[in-house]
Amino acid sequence: MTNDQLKQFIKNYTTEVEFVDNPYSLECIVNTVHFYNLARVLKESDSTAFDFLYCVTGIDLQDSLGVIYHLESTKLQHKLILKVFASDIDNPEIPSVFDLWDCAELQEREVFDFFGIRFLKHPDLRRIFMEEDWEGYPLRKNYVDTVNIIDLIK
Amino acid sequence: MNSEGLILFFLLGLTLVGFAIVFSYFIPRKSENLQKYETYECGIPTYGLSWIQFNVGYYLFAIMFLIFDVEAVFLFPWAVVMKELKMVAFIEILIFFVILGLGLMYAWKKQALKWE
Amino acid sequence: MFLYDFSELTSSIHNSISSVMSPLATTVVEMVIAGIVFLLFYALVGLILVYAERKICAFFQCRLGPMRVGKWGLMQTIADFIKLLMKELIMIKNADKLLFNLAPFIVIIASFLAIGAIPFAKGLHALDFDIGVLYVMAVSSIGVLGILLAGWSSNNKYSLIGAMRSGAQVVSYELSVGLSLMTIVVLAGTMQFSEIVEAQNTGWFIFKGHIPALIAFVIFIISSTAETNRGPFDLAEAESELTAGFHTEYSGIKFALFFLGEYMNMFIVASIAATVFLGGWMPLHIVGLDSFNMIMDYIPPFIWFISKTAIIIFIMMWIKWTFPRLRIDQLLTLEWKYLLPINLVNITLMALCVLNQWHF
Amino acid sequence: MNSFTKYFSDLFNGIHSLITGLKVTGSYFVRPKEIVTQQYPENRATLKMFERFKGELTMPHNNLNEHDCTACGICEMNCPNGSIEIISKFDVIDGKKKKVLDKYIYHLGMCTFCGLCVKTCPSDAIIFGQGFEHATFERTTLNKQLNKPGSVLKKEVKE
Amino acid sequence: MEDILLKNKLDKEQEYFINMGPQHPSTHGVLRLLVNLQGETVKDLKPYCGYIHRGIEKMCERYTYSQIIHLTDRLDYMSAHINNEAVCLLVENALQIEVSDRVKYIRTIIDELTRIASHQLWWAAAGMDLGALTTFFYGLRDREKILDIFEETCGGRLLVSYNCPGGLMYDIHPNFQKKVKEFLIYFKKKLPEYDQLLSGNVIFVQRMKNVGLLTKEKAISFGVTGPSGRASGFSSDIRKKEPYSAYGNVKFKEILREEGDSLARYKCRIDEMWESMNIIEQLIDNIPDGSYFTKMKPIIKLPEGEYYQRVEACRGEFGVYISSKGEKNPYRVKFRSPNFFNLSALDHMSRNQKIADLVAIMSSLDLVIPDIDR
Repeated sequence: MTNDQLKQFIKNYTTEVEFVDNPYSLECIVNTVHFYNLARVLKESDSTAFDFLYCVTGIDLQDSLGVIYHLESTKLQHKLILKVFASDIDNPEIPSVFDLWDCAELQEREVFDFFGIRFLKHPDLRRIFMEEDWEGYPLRKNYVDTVNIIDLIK
Repeated sequence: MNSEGLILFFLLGLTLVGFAIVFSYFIPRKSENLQKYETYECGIPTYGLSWIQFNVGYYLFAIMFLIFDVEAVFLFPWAVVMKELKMVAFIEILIFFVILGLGLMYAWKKQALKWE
Repeated sequence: MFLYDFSELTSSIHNSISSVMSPLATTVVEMVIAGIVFLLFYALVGLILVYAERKICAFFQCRLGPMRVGKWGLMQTIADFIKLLMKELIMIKNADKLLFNLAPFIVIIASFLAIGAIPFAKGLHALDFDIGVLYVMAVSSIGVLGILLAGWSSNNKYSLIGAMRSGAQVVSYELSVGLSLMTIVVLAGTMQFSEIVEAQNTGWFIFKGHIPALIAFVIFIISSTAETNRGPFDLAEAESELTAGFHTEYSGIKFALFFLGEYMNMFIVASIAATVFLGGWMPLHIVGLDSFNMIMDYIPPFIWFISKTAIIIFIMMWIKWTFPRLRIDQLLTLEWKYLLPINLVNITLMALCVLNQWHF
Repeated sequence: MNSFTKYFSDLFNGIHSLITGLKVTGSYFVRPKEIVTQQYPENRATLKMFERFKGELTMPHNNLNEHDCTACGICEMNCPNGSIEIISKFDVIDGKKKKVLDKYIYHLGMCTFCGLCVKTCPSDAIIFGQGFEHATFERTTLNKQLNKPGSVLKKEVKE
Repeated sequence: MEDILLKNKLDKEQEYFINMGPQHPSTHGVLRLLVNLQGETVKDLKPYCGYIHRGIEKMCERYTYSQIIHLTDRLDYMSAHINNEAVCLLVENALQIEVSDRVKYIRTIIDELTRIASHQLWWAAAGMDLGALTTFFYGLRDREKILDIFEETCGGRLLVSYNCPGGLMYDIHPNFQKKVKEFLIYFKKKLPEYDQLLSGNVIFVQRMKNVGLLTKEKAISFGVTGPSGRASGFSSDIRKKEPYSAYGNVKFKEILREEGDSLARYKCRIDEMWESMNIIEQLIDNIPDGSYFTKMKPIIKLPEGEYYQRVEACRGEFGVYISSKGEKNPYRVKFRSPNFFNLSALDHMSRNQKIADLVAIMSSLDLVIPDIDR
C-alpha cells in the first residue's frame, strides 16, 4: 500500500487522526481512545497486515507523554509510524498492545520504567531496568538526578 | 593380607582427608562476613526451599538400574565358569539374555527409557 | 622369563621384619610402610595428572598452558595445592553439616580402596582378591555416594541437580562397566587381577579376543569416562548451567579433595582398562620377532603398566577436550539404547568365541 | 526393518562424526607450531603496537621543548567525558596580551579513546601514543599533564 | 475451600526457582533469569535486566551528534562499527550529505569484518556453553586476526570508533587490503574446521536440533531479527531490504532457513560467515579512490524532525531513532537494540525444555547484555 492508500484506510476507520509526512514513512498520530482498536485493525486486516513492530519509543514532549510505534508489514513491505500521546502528565495511561505483538510486553515495560506511562491491561507492568524502588522516571525531561554523573564531570 | 589391606586403605583415606581438613581448619586466616555463609545462587538470595520432592525421572533410572544390576550380578559367576561348562552354560545364558533383552525391549516400548 | 619379580622383594622384606618382631608388630610395620608408599604414590599421581591435564588441554587448544612456576610450569600444581590448603573452609549456613563434611571422606576413601586392588607389577599388588573385578566395581561405585551427599547436603539448588544427575548417570553406566569387564572375564575365566594379567602372557586380551574384546574396550572407555564424571559426561558439574554442580559450595582443601578424587578415579579406571584389556604390566610381544620381544622384556613391568595407563588417560583427556557435553536424556539414551544392548550381544559373541576357540 | 537400519546408521554416523572432531584437536596437538600464546611480560622487547593504536593521549614536543597547542579549547569542548582540561594563562608577547597554554591536563581514567580530540585539533598538537601499560595503584596517577614543564608554543605557529 | 488453599500453598512450596545470573557463566554478562524448574524441565522464566544499565539514551540528549557515536560502540560491543555507522548514516541522510564511494566501500568491508569477528566469538562461546571448551580458543585465535586488522587501521580493537558523520576518522592503512586478503585465505581454511569440530558432531547436533523452536509468525511477532530470525524463515536482512553503504553494489545471498530451532540458528551464522567473506572479496580489490571524509560544519545541527535509521548489526536490526528540535543536541534518542527483542522470545522458546537446552538456546540467540540494558 502506498502512503495515500494507508491514509485513506486509516481515515475510513477513524477520523480523529492526524498525519505527518515524514521522508522515512507515514506518521499517524492517534488519541488514546482509538489507539488500541486502530492498532488491532492495522495488524489484523489483510490489506495492511502490520505484523512486525520493530521499535517502541517513549517520548516526553513536556506537555504530553507519548509512545511511538514503528510498524512494518513483512508481507506487503510498507511502513507506518503510529504515535499516541497521553496529555495527562501526572497519570498517563495508554492501552497496551502486548496481545497484538509479543515483543510489546518487554518494550512497554521499558517505556513504563523510563517515562511512567501506564499501559492498561499489561500483564506484568514492573520496572525492568531500574530498581523496583527507584523514584521518578529518568528519561522525562523534568527528571532531576541528585547524583548526576554528567554534571559531575562537566 | 587382604583383610588387613582393606583396613589399611580405609585408614589411608581417612588420614589424608582428616589431616587436610584439620590442617586447613587451623592454619588459614579466617574472616567474618555475613554474606559469606549464604548459599551461592549467582549472588541472589535463594527463593524457596531446595530440599523438595524431586522429579521422578532420576528415580526411574535408579529402579531400572536395580533391576538390571541384580541380574548382572548373576552373570559374574557364570562368566567365571563359562570356560569349563561350555555349551550348557552358553545355552543357559542365552536364555537368560533373551529374558533380559525382552525386559529391556519392554521398558523401551513402554517409554521408560525416555527422559521426561 | 621375567626379569623383574617384586614378590621376591616383598617376601624378603616380610621375612626380615618377621625375624625380629612378633607377627602382630610385623603386620603393623608392614602396613605403615605400605601406607606411606601408597600415600606418596597417590599424591604424586594426583599432582602429575592435574599438571598433565592442564598441559595436554593447552596443546589441544593451541596454548602453552602453565609456564610461570618452575621450568615449563612444573611446580604449578604444587603451588595450587599449597594455595588451596591455605584457603579457609567455608561452611554454608543452611548446609547439613555432618553430611557436608562426610562427603569428601567417602570420595577419597572409595578411590583409596580401589587403588589397592590394582596390580602395578608382578608381586606389586596390595589387595589381590579372587573376586578382584567385582571388588573394584563395588568400591568405585561408593564414590558416587560422596557426590550425592555433597550435592544434597549443600542445600544449594545447583548442587542438588548436579547430584541427582550424577546419581542417575553413575548407576546407569555401572551396568556397562560391569558387562564390558564381564566380557573379558568370560575370556579369562577368572576374576582375580593377577590371574587375568598372567593369562595375557601369550597375548593381550584386546588382541586375543579381537572383535568382541575391542568392542568391550571401547564401551569400557566410554562408560568409565561417564562413571568418573569427566567430560563429555561431566553433567554433575556442568559449569555452563550449574556453575560448579555438586561442589559449588565447597571451598579450599575440600574442593581440592573432590578434584583429586576425580583425577584418581580417572587413574583407577585407566589402570583397570590397562590391566584387563592391555595386559597390565605384560610387555608387548609380537609373535616371530624374538629379539624385539627380548628388548621389550628388559623394560620394567612397572613402566609398561604406567605407560599403558598413561595412553588411556591421554585418550580420555583427548575426548574431554574435543566434545561438547551431553544432555541428560542423551546420556541415558546412549547407555540404555546403545551401550547396554550392544554389550549384551557382545558378551554372547564372546561366549561363542570362547566356546568355539575362535580367540587366539 | 527401517528403524533397525536407522539405528545402525545413526550409530556409525555418530562415531564417524566424533572421530572427525578428534582428528581436528589431535592434529593441533601434534603441531606445536600452531600455538598462539604470547608470553606477555617476557616479550616486552619485541612487542610493538601499530602506529595508530590509541593507547593514551600525548602531546609531541620537539627537541627545543616546544609544542603546537594554542590552548584554543576545541578538544576540551569536543571531549564527551570531560577527560581534557586546558588551563590557560595570559602572557604578554610583543606588547600584546595573548592566551597561551599553562597546563594541559588529561584524565586517562575517564578517556574512552573516541579520538574526537585528535580529529578536531586545528593545529595537530596532540596525538595518540602507543603506551598501554596504565595499571596503577592510585586513581590520581591517571591524571596526567601532557605539556612538559617549561615548554612553549612553537615559533611558526606563534606568528 | 480450605483444601484448595492448602493445595495451592503446597504447590507454591513445590515450585523450584533457580536464579541463573547475574553471576553465571552461561548468561555471558550480567543478565538474571529467574527460572522455574520442574526437575530438569523449565516451566517458565523471567528475565531481570538492568545490571549494566548506563542510561545511554539519557546521556545522548546532552551530547552532540559526533559525540553520540562513541557511545553506540558500547551498546552491542561486538558490532561496534555497525552501530557507529547507523548514527553516521542518520546524520548524513538528515543533512543530505553524500559521502564518497570510497567511504561506502570501506565501511562495508569493515562492517563485514565486524560481522565475522562477532560470529567467531559467538561460535567460540557457543561451543563453550555446550561444554566443548576447545572451541573457545580456536574462535578467539581466528578473531584475533581481524582485531589486528582493526587495530592497524582504526586504532582500536573492540570499540573501533572509526566512523564519523561525513566519512571516516582517517584513511585506511596501506596494509589494509593486503592483510584482509591474507585473512580471507587463512579463514577459508579454518572455517571448515569449525564444521568438523562442532557442526557435524553427533552430540552437538542432538543437543541443538528441535531445541528452542520459534515459528516464523512468532519470530515476527517477537521482533526476532538477524540470524536468529532468519533461521525461522523471517527475511529481515536490512542489507537486502534497504541497502545502505555499498550493499547495493554487491551480490550476496540472504541466508534463510525454515526449521527455526537452535541448530538452524547455528547454521545460519556459520553460513553468514561464508557470505560475509564473499562480500569482502567482491569489494576489497575495488575500493575506489576519493576522499575519506566530506567536510562538514564543525557543529552539526539536525533540522527539526524525526529520523530513523536501521542497519543490519551482527545480531539483527539495529535502529536509531532521533527526534531533533534543530539544536546541536538531539531531543530524544532511542536505540532499537536487536538483543532486547531477541531476549523477549527467550521465555517462549525455552518453555518445557531442559535446563541444559536453555543454555543452548541462549547461546544460539547470542545475547549481548550491554545492548539489552543500554
